[in-house]
Amino acid sequence: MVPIEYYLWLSATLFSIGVLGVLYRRNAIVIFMCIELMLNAVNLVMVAFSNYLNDPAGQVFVFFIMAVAAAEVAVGLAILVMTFRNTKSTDINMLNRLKW
Amino acid sequence: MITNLFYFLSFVAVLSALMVVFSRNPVYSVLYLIITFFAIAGHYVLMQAEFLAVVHVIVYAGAIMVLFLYVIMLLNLNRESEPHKSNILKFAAAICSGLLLVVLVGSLRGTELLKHSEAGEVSSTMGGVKNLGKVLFTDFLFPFEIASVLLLAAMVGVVMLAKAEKKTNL
Amino acid sequence: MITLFLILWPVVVSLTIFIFRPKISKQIALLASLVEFILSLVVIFQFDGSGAAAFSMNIPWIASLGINFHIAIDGISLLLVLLTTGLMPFIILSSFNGPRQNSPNFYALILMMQMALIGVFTALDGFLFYVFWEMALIPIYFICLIWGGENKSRITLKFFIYTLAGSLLMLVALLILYYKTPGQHSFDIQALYAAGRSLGAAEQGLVFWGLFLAFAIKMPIFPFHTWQPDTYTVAPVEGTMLLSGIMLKMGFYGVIRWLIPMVPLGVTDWGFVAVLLSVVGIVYASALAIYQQDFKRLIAYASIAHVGLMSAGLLTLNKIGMQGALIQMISHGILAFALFYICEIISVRTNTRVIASLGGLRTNAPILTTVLMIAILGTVALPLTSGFVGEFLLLNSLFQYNFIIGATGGLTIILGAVYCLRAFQYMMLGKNTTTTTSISDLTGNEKIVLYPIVILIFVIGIHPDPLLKISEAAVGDLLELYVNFSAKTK
Amino acid sequence: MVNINVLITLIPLLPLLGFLIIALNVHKISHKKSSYLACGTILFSFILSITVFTHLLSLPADQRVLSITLVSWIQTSGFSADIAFLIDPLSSIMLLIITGVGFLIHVYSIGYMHDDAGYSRFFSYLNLFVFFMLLLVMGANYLLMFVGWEGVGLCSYLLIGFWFKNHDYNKAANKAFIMNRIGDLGLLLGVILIFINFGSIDYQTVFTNPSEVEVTTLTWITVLLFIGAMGKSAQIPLYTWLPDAMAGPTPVSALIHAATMVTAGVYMVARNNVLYALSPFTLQLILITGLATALFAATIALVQNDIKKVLAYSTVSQLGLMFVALGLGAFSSGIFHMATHAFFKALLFLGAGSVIHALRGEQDIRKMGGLKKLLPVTYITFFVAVLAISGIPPFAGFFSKDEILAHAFAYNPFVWGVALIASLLTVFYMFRLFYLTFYGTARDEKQTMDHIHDAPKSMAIPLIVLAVLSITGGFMNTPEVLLGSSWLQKFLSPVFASASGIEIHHLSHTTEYVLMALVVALTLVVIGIVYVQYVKKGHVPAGEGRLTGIQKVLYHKYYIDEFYDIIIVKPLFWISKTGDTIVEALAIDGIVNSMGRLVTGSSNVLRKLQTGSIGFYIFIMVIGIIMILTLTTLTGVAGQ
Amino acid sequence: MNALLIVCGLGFISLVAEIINLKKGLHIAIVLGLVVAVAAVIGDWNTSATFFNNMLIFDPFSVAFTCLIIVVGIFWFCLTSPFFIGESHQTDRTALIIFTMVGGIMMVSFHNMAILFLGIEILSISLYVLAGSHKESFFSNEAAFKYFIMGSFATGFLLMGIALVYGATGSFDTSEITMHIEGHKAGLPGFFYVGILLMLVGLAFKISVVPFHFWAPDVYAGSPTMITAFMSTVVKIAAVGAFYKIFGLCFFSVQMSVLPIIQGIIILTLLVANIIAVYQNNVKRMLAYSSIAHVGYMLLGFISGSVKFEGILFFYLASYATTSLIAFGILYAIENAKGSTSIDAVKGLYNQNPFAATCMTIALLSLAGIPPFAGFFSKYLIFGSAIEADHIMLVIVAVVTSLVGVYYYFKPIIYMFSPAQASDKLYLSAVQKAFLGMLTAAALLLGLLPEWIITILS
Repeated sequence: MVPIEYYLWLSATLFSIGVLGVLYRRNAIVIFMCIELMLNAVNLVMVAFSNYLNDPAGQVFVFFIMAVAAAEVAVGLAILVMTFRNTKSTDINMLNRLKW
Repeated sequence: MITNLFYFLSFVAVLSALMVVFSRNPVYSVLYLIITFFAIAGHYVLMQAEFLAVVHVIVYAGAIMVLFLYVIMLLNLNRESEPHKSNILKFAAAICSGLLLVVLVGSLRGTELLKHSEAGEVSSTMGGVKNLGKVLFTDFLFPFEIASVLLLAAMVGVVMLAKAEKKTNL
Repeated sequence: MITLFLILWPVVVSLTIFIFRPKISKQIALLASLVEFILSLVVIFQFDGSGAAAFSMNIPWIASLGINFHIAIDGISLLLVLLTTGLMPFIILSSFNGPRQNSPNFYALILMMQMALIGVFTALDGFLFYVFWEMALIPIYFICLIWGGENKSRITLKFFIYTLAGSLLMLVALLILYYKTPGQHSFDIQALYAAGRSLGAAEQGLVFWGLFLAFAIKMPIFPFHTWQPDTYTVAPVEGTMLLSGIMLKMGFYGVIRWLIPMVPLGVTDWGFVAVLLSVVGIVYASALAIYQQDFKRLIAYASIAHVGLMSAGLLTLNKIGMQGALIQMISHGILAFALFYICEIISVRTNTRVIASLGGLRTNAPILTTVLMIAILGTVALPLTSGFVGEFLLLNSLFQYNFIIGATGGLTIILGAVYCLRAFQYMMLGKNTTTTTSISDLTGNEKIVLYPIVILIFVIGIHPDPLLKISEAAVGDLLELYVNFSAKTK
Repeated sequence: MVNINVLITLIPLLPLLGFLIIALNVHKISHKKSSYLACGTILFSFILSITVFTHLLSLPADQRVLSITLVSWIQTSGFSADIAFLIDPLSSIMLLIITGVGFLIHVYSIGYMHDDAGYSRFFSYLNLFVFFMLLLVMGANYLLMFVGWEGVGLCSYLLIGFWFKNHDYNKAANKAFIMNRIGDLGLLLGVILIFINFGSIDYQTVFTNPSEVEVTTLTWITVLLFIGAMGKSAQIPLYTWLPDAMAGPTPVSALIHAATMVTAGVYMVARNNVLYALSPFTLQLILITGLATALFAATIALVQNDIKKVLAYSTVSQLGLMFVALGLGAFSSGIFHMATHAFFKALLFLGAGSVIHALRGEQDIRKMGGLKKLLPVTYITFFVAVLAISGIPPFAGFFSKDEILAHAFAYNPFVWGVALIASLLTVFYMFRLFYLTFYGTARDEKQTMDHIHDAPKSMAIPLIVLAVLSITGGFMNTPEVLLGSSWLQKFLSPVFASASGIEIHHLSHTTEYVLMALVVALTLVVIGIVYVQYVKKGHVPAGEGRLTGIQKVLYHKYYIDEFYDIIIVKPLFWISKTGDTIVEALAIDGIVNSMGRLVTGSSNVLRKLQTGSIGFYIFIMVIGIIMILTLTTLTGVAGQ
Repeated sequence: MNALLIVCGLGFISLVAEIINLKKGLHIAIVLGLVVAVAAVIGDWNTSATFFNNMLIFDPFSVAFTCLIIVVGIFWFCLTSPFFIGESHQTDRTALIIFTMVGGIMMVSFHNMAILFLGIEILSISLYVLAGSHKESFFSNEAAFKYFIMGSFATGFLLMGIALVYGATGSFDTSEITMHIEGHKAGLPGFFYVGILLMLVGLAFKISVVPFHFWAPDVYAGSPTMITAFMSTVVKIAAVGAFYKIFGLCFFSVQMSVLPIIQGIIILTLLVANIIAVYQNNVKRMLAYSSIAHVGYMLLGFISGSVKFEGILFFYLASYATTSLIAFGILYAIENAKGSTSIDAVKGLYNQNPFAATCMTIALLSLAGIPPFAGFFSKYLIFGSAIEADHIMLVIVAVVTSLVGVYYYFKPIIYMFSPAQASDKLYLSAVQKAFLGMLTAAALLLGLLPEWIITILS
């Protein structure tokens, strides 16, 4: 039996890598992916707890997260496409006309 | 055995996650992310959440990542076109996320205080289809239904945004 | 009931004017203010002269927070209500030939202002008082903003924020007291008095400063006065009249009604500092007034000096001083009105208020000159004018309070003459200058406004007794409250 | 028999009425009407004053006090002041002088002002002045006296600046008012101090038990009151306004700045003799001030060339002499000199006015001369006045001045010496003035001299009446040594009776005779010198540029005006300017404004945080999260 | 409960309307439908019940907030007809707005973390799209883009928080969580607190407080004006309601662990938002900062822990929503007429349309907290409860920042009353006028007679 801490640490690591990606990259697509990675880290924690507590609710919650993730990705990519039409770029730092 | 498997899967997951971040080409990132997802699915299996593992693979690897690839191809982004952030920013990003990791790990204490009473005898059927289905359609019926609103909204939104407009009407 | 009517009547008329925008809005406004004045006269005739609050009305407003719509009139209130209702017709009348005569908004705002002022002077509930206090700020702000002169937006905004800063401090202080009221918290004045008195000296000191700063900014007392000259200068003349004639009296009223009985220990501990500031203000403002080039600005500084004397006299906590301050408020209101109005008349005719570019007005405008002279004499507190009675009583109390402070405050008598007469000399006397050769004397309308004022200046100066009688009992009661408390704590 | 109270009330009311009627119709009323109205009211007041005076005389000496209360004026919280009048010997004498001399000067003004544009205005002011002056002397309490006190100051201001188109005149008016105000502040504070200590401001209450109050306090009170007197009666250091006040029309100088208003200080000190008697320090102060002023002003007068300026400094000097008397405790002597001075100084001014009138406004004595023949009435009356002021017996000045000198000698020969010098100087400059004006050759432009004519009837009659008074006035208090009865002193004695605390020194008759003779002899010597200098040698004072040494200093009045300018006026304006441009703008308002600038400035800095870059936003967010987690973990808030 | 379903149904109806071509009456139908929903909410008044196996709870708080959301929604719809009518995607936009409201209602009536999460997501996803609904506008694109990236990033933290809390308490049900906390006061694992803090971060993002506010000004400024209005009213009500339900009710007993953090957040929020707002020359952007600042005030009330806080919060949100709807409504009209929301576009408004200027002035005065308008009373209640709790320092900060607030709220007022060409008229439709008038009256009445609203939740 793997101790629950290990899973927590693993997902903390994955979560942090996701955050790293968001901070590190400028390509919007990669950033979306990193956010997915963060959500997956959450999923891992959920499942781990669910398993540990012997409670299916956690796993059910993961379904919702997945649904949301899918919806988000769809919307996000749509926004990306829309923006790309205007700016011809996926660089997040190109979008800085709204400021101050 | 299980522990070793855990280590292996964790290693794969972390490594490929890092590769997602550090790959110059978005397509590679997608592929590495898929590997990460598979590793995570492996973890689910380890935790007897087989059904979830399957759904995970289908949804993430099958649907979401395909969508990513599709958009990358659509926008023709499969080049290393990304401008570089300055090294200082990269360094700062690394420091920040490292700190976050340290803080998270450091503060994730006290697992011994969990209500561990029933644990130890984890039922293998808990993560099964039947069990999950029961919970999903009884306790979580409303969220399940309302998720349709979410998807509908997303769908409507995506159509609205992504559709190319013929005329300027704003 | 009549108190409520006093408050509501201007609102009703104001809204009517604002919404229906009649062509004769100025006449309506004048009529309304006259009706209001008559109402206040009715109050006077029914007033029994005792110290107790009469004409009261107390209905729950926000019951869950212990806030009541509690209004009443006692002698002190009555004087100020009378000042408000009495001055208002003149202010409205003075605008009749001016550039604002066709603006319904203007009259609506003025009447709104009147409502708030009367509210301030009659409220006996801390929250209600605060609300009226703030409400008075809005109309005057807009009057200054819309019809003001050069740089108006910056200056009026400064004025607004400055005074609001004080008000917020007051709100905080009132809230602190409110939460000290026993049982179901209440904003009723008696409950707040009790709460204030139950505090220790240090806390009372804090509350004192919270309240006093609000009042000091409104009056304004040195060194919180710097909004005032700018605002007076930039505001349209009616606004200036409202500000200096009536509005600054809110500060004094606050001190009398809300500060002294509420935190007696605070007043005992810190009163000296406040008096000192006031007296410094007298000398400082008088000195600065000498240098002013703009006549309106000069009057503004003069006003600060007079205000300093009034507040110093008030805070001596001496019956004579309080009475003096009250009568001086009335007198100052009248005189400020007259001075600002004459200033306006001159500036409209010559297109300038700069003293140096005027001169020789007396040749063509002897009546104007005479009226200005009388107003100036009132301002420098010549006996038999209204300014003297108050100033004498105030100096009297100040002198009793502290010999040196009294003597310093007395410098106003000398310095006042210096700046007033200098200005008078260079504006009215001497030979005509190019700007003043073709000036005309007072017109009929202006005479209608100024003659009663002149008469009032003398009447109050010669026979101030009726006014003094009105407030005497109330002031006595109030001071007794204070004295009894300080005696007990000692 | 009309109630005496009504008569008393009418005395001040009539001039007020005259003022109101003229003032309210100042543009409509004809010159004739206004002058008749003005003179008529004063005349009537004068008659009433006489009636009241005789009434007073008819009473026994110790009951010669009439006090009436008209209405209550200010009444609040333990403080009360009524409009009430007090008629006693002192005020009745004052009444007579004010209304009498006032009437004469009114009449004189008819001629003097006849072609002035502000004719009616002038008379209204004069009437107002008389009203306030009457109030001053009749008031039964300090506050009412203060009303009159300030009121006459106002009228003085109005009349000095009567010709308002001339800015120098206006400045003089302002100066007079403001200097008076300095004194007034002292007086007001004194009054307040009286109220604080006595609980009342009624004369009668205060004078009943003055000794209950500590001497220190009494000294404060009396000093403060005396400061008021300094201002009004032009004593050092507040005298500089009086010479400048000559900017007003000459009748004004005669009435206000010679006969009545400036003597208010004397009256006030005399009125408070009870208090002064209890504070020797103040008496010393008064004495020294009076002496200094008398000598100082006399020296300045020696070299002045403006006819009215000479008279003005002479007035200051004479007032100084009156204060010497008061300081010596010889209150009645002070009042006596005040009365005689009112006659002859008014006469001098009116005479000077007549000269000026004849010379169409010329006031410089260097341009006069040789008027003896041309202006006979003026010449004779003026000569009488000069003799009177010089103390030639039996003219009025002789008696009053002699009385003071006698008291001074009895007190201290040194004091006497100084006073004597002052009065000899007076003789010198008066005769200098007299000779330069009326003797020698005519020095004015020929054109003026050709059209010269003596005073018209309205001006001549007052001159003559005053001349008669100047001759006979001294007999109201002929000292016993000269076989008189000291009537005035006796008449006033009830008023000053309670001041008996001061020891009045008496001289033996022999000493008095010697002194008188000495004084008269010295006076004659001085006259001789002046005669030789200005008539025999025909000396005419040099122009300003050629003066040297002491003369220059004297001509420039010891540079006192310049001195005040440097130590008071300039600093005041400097303070005002600095206050406005530096303290107010930079410090007080500066702090307020810099708070505003701080907000807008920091706004401009802070808004740069909103860079628009998502990367940066997320960075901050993550840092925020790390901070939150770290802080909570470290502080252990979330600990177990 | 029924209201939620009705609103859901309205969303579907508007989608169906596209198919069967009923666009014309759609707007009115939606408004009527919402009115019915309000009626349904009022039917639930003073009841308290949970639904769907404790997924939803409709207690007075939820009912009141639901009601507020729908009522504000109705006004919003009435003020924005030009935004829909004659535009392409009319039905899509309508549906998305309705779905946003659905999400909002879920956020104020959840009884389970799943509902909270789904509610937030429904609301957010719809908003991402709405923010970008001016597809050709670069600003709109940017707004949507920023909102999306930052929003989903914050969602990650929220979810992590929920997961950790779940792990520590073993449940998603709020009352079970509360009970578990109560039962294990001494021994809650450290990661539970991490969970709470991460949830705090996630929700702080939604209510946009410093330092998680950066998206707000940009998104508010970039989005179509009426969407901004929607964000600052309906969305804000929902987010603040959710925040309160989580930290005020669910985590009530461990509130102490987050209070210091929230205090810091309040100070930062009040200072930063108010101060930056001073320099804004775009009214819309200024209002964005203002809305951030107002959340700061609400949080100040929150940490004061007054027993009446629910009522205070409700009053605050009601008055804030009322006034900002007025402001945005007029701003929207100005934008339509002049194509800009910069402060120069406001110039001379009084000459161009006195009615609009009067309403706008009252709205701004109310936002600045000047009596007798609603905003004053809400600020007063906040200050009052803060003083009662002895947070004097915070009150002083709040006082100072409200003064700063006056500075920037008055800037548009000054511009409105400065002279300009009267030829540049601004027209408002009768409906707009009517509803603006009603809102203005409400802003005044709320200030004069606040009793009813405050006590509604006690």
